[in-house]
Amino acid sequence: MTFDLFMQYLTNGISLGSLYALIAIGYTMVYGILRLINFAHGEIFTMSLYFAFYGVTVFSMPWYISFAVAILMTAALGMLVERAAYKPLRESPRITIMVSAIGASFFIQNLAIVLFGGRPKAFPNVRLLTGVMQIGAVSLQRLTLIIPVVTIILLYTLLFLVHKTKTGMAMRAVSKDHETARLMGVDVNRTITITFGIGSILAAIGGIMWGAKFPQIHPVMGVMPGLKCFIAAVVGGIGNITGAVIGGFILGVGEIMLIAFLPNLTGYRDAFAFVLLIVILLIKPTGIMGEKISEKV
Amino acid sequence: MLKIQDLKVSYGGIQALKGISLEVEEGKIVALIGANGAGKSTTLRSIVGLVKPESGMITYHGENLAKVQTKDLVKKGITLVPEGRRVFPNLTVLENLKIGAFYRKDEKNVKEDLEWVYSLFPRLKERTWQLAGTLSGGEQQMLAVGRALMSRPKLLMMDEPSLGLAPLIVKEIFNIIEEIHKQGVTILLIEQNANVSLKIAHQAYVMETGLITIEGTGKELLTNEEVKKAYLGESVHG
Amino acid sequence: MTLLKTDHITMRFGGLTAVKEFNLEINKGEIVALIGPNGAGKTTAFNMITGVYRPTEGQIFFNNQEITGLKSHDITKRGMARTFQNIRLFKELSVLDNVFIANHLHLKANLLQAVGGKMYPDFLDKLWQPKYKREEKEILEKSYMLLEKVGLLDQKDEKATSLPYGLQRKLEIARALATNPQLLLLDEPAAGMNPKETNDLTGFIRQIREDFDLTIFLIEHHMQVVMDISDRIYVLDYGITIAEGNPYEIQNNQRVVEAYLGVSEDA
Amino acid sequence: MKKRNIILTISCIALLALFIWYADGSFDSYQKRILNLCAIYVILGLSMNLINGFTGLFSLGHAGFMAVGAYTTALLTMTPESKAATFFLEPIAAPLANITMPFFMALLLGGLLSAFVAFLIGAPTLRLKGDYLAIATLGFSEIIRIIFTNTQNITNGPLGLKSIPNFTNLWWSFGTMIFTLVVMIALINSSYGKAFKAIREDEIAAESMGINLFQHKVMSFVIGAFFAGIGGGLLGNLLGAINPMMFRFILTFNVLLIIVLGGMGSVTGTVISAFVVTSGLEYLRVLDESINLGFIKFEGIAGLRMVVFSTLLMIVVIFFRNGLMGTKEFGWDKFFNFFNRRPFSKKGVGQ
Amino acid sequence: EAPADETPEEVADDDEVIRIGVFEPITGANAAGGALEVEGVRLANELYPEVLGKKVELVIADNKSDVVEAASAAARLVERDKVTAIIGSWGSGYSIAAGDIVRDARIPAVAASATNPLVTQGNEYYFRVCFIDPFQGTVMANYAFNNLGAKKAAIIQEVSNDYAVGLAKFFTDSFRELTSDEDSIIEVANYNTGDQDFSSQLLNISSKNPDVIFAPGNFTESALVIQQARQLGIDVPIIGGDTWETPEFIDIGQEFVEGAVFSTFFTSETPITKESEKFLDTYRSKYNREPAAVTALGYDAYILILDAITRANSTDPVAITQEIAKTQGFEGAAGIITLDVNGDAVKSAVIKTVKDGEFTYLDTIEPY
Ligand SMILES: Nc1ncnc2c1ncn2[C@@H]1O[C@H](COP(=O)(O)OP(=O)(O)OP(=O)(O)O)[C@@H](O)[C@H]1O
Ligand SMILES: Nc1ncnc2c1ncn2[C@@H]1O[C@H](COP(=O)(O)OP(=O)(O)OP(=O)(O)O)[C@@H](O)[C@H]1O
Ligand SMILES: [Mg+2]
Ligand SMILES: [Mg+2]
Repeated sequence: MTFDLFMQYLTNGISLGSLYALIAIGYTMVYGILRLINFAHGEIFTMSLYFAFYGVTVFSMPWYISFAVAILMTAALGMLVERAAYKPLRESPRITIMVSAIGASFFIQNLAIVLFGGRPKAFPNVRLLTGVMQIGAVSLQRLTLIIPVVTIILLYTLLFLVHKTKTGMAMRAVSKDHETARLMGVDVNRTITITFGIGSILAAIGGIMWGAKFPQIHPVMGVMPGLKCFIAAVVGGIGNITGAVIGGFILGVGEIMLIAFLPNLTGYRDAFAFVLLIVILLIKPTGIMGEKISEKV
Repeated sequence: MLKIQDLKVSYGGIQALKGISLEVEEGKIVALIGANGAGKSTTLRSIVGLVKPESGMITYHGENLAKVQTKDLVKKGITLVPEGRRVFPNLTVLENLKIGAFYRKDEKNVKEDLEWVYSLFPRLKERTWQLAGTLSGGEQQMLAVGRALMSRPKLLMMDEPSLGLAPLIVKEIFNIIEEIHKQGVTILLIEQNANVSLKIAHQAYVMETGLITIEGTGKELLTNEEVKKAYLGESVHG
Repeated sequence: MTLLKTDHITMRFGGLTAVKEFNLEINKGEIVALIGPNGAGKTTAFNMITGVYRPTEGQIFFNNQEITGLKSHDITKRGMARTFQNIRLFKELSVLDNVFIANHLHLKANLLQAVGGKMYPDFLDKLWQPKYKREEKEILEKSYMLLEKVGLLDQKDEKATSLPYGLQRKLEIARALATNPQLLLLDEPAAGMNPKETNDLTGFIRQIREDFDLTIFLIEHHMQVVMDISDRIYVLDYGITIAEGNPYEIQNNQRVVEAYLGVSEDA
Repeated sequence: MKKRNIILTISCIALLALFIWYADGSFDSYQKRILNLCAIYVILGLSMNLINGFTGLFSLGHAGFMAVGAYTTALLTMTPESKAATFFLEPIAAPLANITMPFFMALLLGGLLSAFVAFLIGAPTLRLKGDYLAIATLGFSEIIRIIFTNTQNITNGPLGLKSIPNFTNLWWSFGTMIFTLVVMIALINSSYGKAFKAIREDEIAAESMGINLFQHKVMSFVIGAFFAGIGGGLLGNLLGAINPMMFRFILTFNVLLIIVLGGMGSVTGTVISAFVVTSGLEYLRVLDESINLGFIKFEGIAGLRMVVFSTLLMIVVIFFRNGLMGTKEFGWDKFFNFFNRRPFSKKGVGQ
Repeated sequence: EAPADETPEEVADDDEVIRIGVFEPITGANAAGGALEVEGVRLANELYPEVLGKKVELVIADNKSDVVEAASAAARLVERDKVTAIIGSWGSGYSIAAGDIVRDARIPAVAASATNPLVTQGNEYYFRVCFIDPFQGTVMANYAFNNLGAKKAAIIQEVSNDYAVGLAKFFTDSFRELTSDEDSIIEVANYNTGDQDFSSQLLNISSKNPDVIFAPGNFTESALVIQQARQLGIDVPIIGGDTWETPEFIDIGQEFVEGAVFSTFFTSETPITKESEKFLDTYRSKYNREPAAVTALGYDAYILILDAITRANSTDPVAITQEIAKTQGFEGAAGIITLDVNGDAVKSAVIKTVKDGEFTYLDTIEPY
């Protein structure tokens, strides 16, 4: 393999990895606070793309306005899902909540089919983002540079939010004990709603970046990215925001490099995420950056 | 200050409280004692709205608490140190204390109170940055009390604060209770350690299987034959 | 004869040394107590001995066999049982099942025999009885006997969590006894009990020691209990053994008084 | 088992047999197919409930086990000719090409192979807990599917298998269902089953009571996988055609849904729920079709059925948090207690 | 339409109506394809609402893009709705799953666009109005070899899609034969349904310098494959199969799919038969756009069944089946249909390309 080719693989890997990372942050965020695998995250992600799509095509908004509106609407959708599917189940067994989460994900998926039809749509092309540049022998989209920057900025914003602000403290308290948090004067429902709002905003930003890079939308498109980004979050240590970013990069770069070095395994590419997941969990059962489960006896 | 009238509570089909009435006067220490499962914790949990009463009335300064959400009670000055400590395991000791003052906006006074709590429990100061989940039982209890104090309560309710504590610490806790009381905080205390709690209580109630069977001043109960036999044990010399 | 012996066991959590070079020796038939301030490392010591934690350093011997690092189920099989500081019953299961399950480790029937035995109709028992059914009957009888001992027979079909706290503690002890232990470890058995109940508990512990020929090792903060029933006492402070001796010696040990007991009125 | 209960149980089974005999003769093949599916979903539900509901292991690997069972059974029952015809892109690997065996043997082998795969998977993953276990098992199930997609000379890759002999009929599916039911009830009421429940309630306490956690978890996992494999085998031979896309996560979810709706840790709940969900989904098909009320005609809205289904699902989950039965069971003793107006006893089915 | 809980007897009594079942993926991953076919069937039903003086009613069943559901949906059509014939399904896998059911029930089924040979193989009740993958693969191999002068080809296929894998295989066989070079396929890369990043597969391919890339797969993935190839600077011709002919292929692929070449069933630019014109006129006036090939095929499946009913002069499914099997030179919208012994249509293939954002006719290839 030539150096140029290797660099091309690497840039592709980083570009894909940062996209995974971006979406994984949203997963981790919601999980960290609610201890809930938000299976609807992938669908919320999908809906953000539809919002952006209709903003540009039907309402003829400029792309930046349409994207901003889409992000806000997605946040609202996320909060709505939380109210409808999770809030009534606060004190229920985890598995019930999880089924409700999967149910919500199904609901959105099928609703999208009914509303938007099953046929794919082309995501609006924003030249500013998708233009191709040539650096040496490596060709890359502007997005390839933009996405990692956005990811890192969001990472630090969130770290600040969760660890340095009062809302963040409330979020972490709520994640362990609703009753006591209430006793301390924390508005548990509001905190959770905010968490979902933020998680959904992240999904939307990730979604729009995704759409710009892979310009097609259809109602079930969120499933695979959803699953992979969730895996990225687990690999990094679910609940840990930095971990999600690390996990995303490992997964993205790993997938690309696997194919680069072992071309015979292209058919197994999707299995890579799962194999990575299992290997990491076996070495470190709570993921790379995950908090150690030290149950005191 | 706090008045409970004919409170009934059920879990599933089982009635845990069968109609109790009690009163906490401002500035007093009131003790609630009784065997395991008598319904003491249930009483406190109904006051803060964590369980929904079947019937009965709880008023605080004349206001019906049934309409107040748990999260707003702390603003009214009611704080509960829950049974079993319930510290936030994933927050550091410092953050646990800070969350006690969650609703407060007076940053400066909060800082002062923090120092005060640290001076009451030097052990907590040593562990400022440790995650609360890894503290020992006793340390967690101190943290739970400290956290409650951070909200500057007017009415502090404690559910078995001495549970699992070393004798020295138990003594300390009771000293602290008296000290907090001196600062004008009204206290409603549940304790198994009937001896000590009755000693410091102005008013006391004995609960048995969901009913209040005996009430009186702390001194009265200390000398009450029934109480002695049932709760103070024979070999205890007070 | 030495039943349990630890040789310089140490437990570190990150930078914190919870227990440091703890040496313990318990003889058959003794009641030994472990006391010390909160956070001294008592529960941690229990956890190392029962295999919940693996000691960072040091060795543990039970019946002269090394058990360091064994899984806790293995240790239980060798005759050691415990209760927990925060009660850990099988919450949703009945009182009887809680005790029944503790017999599982001695079950000889394998999975197939058990399933087959369960399917075998009762009325054919006269002709031939599967091995598992015989075993199950023995286990049931033993469980009833244990429940009777701790006074829980009437509540045998109730859910474990529906019991009052004090009875839950007793159930936990009954469950531990069902594993046929030689050594029973009790972590703060009197916590949450009032003085009257505490008194009763002391009698109860003595009673089961006689009935089941037990050696007992316990953690307790109620000095009344500790001083009443212990043959010997170890005192930990910041993970370090600061004293060891009989109740009289301990009560009069200056270091212990300073670190733990305080100038006492009622001890 | 008590004599009375045995007699009652046997009479019930006899009644069921009578019903099947009647259904087999007079129901149309569509109705029979739904009944078959119901019985198969009972088997799948029970097997998953053993792992998730009774042992408390959060496993999402069912589709993988079913795939192993379905493919094994199918490949072992297909005739050499139909194999040759089906594998028209890449010929089937040598030893498999000519093996054909009776359905029973094939089904059993399917279950055993699935159990063996579970054993291999369980050894590493069962050390994980909670959501981590869930995602790892889901991962394994996906890996199995991806492997099946790529090993063309064994599974025929994405083309799948067709002309699988339709051995599955009401007798087979209901017979296996009864067998599974009886074994499960015996198992969960035995000492081993109680040990499983103890693990569900509190792992640390269970281990301290001398229960070898790992060994028992593997046991439960492997038994569950065995029955999942059998369920998969029955399904494959019912449909006559299978392909890897069938065994996606959604299949696991269908089964999960059944046990959650029925009640995690309730055998009776699973049985009821499997029937309700499977037939209910069929009834909802009406929604996709246009409805003609004579004077007014509604065009069917494609996909509405699934929207309504997911809404119903969420409503049920939200309003019956612990499922239909919780961890409760229906059994003869309870049945009689009810009629004698005595408080319910806590015994399991058929104890 | 009868509600589902009505008893089958009541439905059957109603003999003024002939029911034709349409089972298609209406929801799930393949909903797009299903929708296109249903469109064609509906259109045909509007144009030809009656046969033998009876009203023809369509019963549409969703197979949810799922094999288990496909079997149930087909069984339901057969047993509940008592349909006389069945159309469908998009996606060979679903059709295969329904195969046993229609055979056992002795009801004829006509697939519109399912191209996998297994659909009809060994099943005298299953037919199709399209050609099969071996033919299509050969057509494209010929095109690559003859028209493009390619000596080395690379393949990127949707490995979890039976259609793509089959097509790739037939292309490979044919191309090897044409080049008389066993190593003329220099690289085979796989991806899975739903994947969106293909960059590493494409880099692997480009590092081998092929003359042409054959990329059979679903149009959504294919559009992205081509887009990413172009963005990576790979400029060799990329060719594929019939699924590409959907408007979304161009919407998604934008300028990148310019010049992509594929085989398909039908072209609206040069109507083949009278029926084609009728179909095109109605379609254009109704939808105001160009129809997809599979829509025309859905249309053909319907009129073929109607024709067979007329020929049989009976509504007995077995008689209809026999008539369908005899179909010779039937004029459909998408060309002249002659069914071979397997029940597969032997018909010409059309080669199209994307030019200026439109599908443009290139050539017609007659059956070999
Ligand atoms: N969540 C619950 N569900 C069902 N029953 C409960 C629940 N909480 C408490 N109970 C029952 O209500 C009764 C009163 O319990 P409560 O906790 O108030 O007693 P207590 O006096 O605080 O006892 P303790 O000294 O053990 O803390 C007990 O019989 C207990 O079993
Ligand atoms: N899993 C753990 N991770 C980190 N630190 C731990 C862990 N378990 C215990 N510790 C620390 O070890 C020290 C000893 O704890 P331990 O629970 O043994 O105390 P104890 O003597 O039982 O106290 P108490 O009487 O309050 O129960 C404490 O400071 C505690 O914070
Ligand atoms: Mg209490
Ligand atoms: Mg302790």
